[in-house]
Amino acid sequence: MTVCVQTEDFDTGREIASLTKNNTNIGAVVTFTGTVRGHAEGGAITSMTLEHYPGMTETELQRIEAEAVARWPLDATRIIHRYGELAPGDNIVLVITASAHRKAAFEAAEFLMDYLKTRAPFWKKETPAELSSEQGAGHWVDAGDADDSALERWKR
Amino acid sequence: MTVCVQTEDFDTGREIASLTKNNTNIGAVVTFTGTVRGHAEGGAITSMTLEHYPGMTETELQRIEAEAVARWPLDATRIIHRYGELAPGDNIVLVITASAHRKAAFEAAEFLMDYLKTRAPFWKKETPAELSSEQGAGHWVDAGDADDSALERWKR
Amino acid sequence: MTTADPKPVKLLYFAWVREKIGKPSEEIALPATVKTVAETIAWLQARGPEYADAFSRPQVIRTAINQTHVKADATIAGAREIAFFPPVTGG
Amino acid sequence: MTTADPKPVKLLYFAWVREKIGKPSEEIALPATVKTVAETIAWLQARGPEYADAFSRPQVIRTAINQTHVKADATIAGAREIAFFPPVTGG
Repeated sequence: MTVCVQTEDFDTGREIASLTKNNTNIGAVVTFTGTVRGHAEGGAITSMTLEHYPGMTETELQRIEAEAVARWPLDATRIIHRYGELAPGDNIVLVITASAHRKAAFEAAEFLMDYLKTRAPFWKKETPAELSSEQGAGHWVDAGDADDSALERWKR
Repeated sequence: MTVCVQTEDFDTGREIASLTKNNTNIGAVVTFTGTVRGHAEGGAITSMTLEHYPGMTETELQRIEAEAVARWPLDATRIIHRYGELAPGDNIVLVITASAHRKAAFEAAEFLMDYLKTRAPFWKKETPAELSSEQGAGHWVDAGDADDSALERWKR
Repeated sequence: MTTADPKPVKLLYFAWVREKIGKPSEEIALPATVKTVAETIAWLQARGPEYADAFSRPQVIRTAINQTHVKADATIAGAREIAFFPPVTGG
Repeated sequence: MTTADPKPVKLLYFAWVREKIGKPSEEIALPATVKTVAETIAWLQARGPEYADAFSRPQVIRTAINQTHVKADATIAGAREIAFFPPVTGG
């Protein structure tokens, strides 16, 4: 049960291995990896910069993780979220859930992603190809309405 | 879009990397890894042997994959299923789905697993610890009713 | 027009069906009166005690014809390969 | 009993709120009449054109007090740190 907020990349295979090692109660591991897409609504982008709220980010990720652990029988969870300037194809976020059974692992991973999208204090700025030479240029990505409605199904 | 039926282990990190390489349309990658649990209903087990139907297995996995590709906007998918004798903690199955958006990747991965459980011709025999010295000993794992009911939600 | 000689079909058995029958596969020429999966199972049940044991609960036996899942009322016309097995447990 | 001097609180700004205001954070002593998040935003709007710009659409501004998400009607009593930002886009 660990969360990391970092600029460094992560290795999904290694994270799975370290999470599941020596735990033969685990029968199902689900991972979600979010990556930087090469195209935004306005066309090609050359980079995406993630800003976050140091301190609150870690606290909020731990809250989200604790909520998942309280709801599903999980043997292990892992959240890694990167910040700083990233290029298309780069990893942004990794969520791993491990459980005895697949339903819990799938649901908890989706829950974590839905909450992370709407609760973790990150903001994304995309730099379109034509503005790539200009320092600080770009536009902030709007939060999706779809993200808020995705939360509805977890209400109880 | 490839399926593999093999005795060899797989490396989830490497499979993700080869699947997503040079495709910056991908924004979401979901993996499911199924592993051998150390305990069954009757107690500790020392091994699990997977039997399958060579030829039909590959055909059926390709059908399941094609169905997922027809239903969701997927950029890439991968199914690897092992057979033969496996030990607790060993990998059994890997499913990877990659899409522009997380909802498609999650749904398709769950769909693939639900179908794989009920359509792919595999059978599992568990060897309990107390029978481990006896050749061919053990008991066949019953198909779960839960697996059939999991399919219901994909009906349309 | 005379009835053609029945063509041999390959039967495959998996998991405990295979164990009870004692072999993984065999070639059999089914009589022309056997036309469906259910009739094939009934015919096999009468073949000997090991078959009677393997097929004692036909409702739990699953069948594939030419490597495609079929139901008990499916015709076996055109079958080159018929497989009998317990419910699958992939994943 | 006299009214105590207002204690300074740390204000933080993120994303385009930060860009419009031109700084990531500042210490401000809010007047005692400012009691809620909404009142803090209204008070900041009057602080200068850059604040008026940043808070021109208060309905899209999200707020955290002491690193916890709060609503616009939340009290700021006990706040050491108040952060203002656009809707988050994690993941």
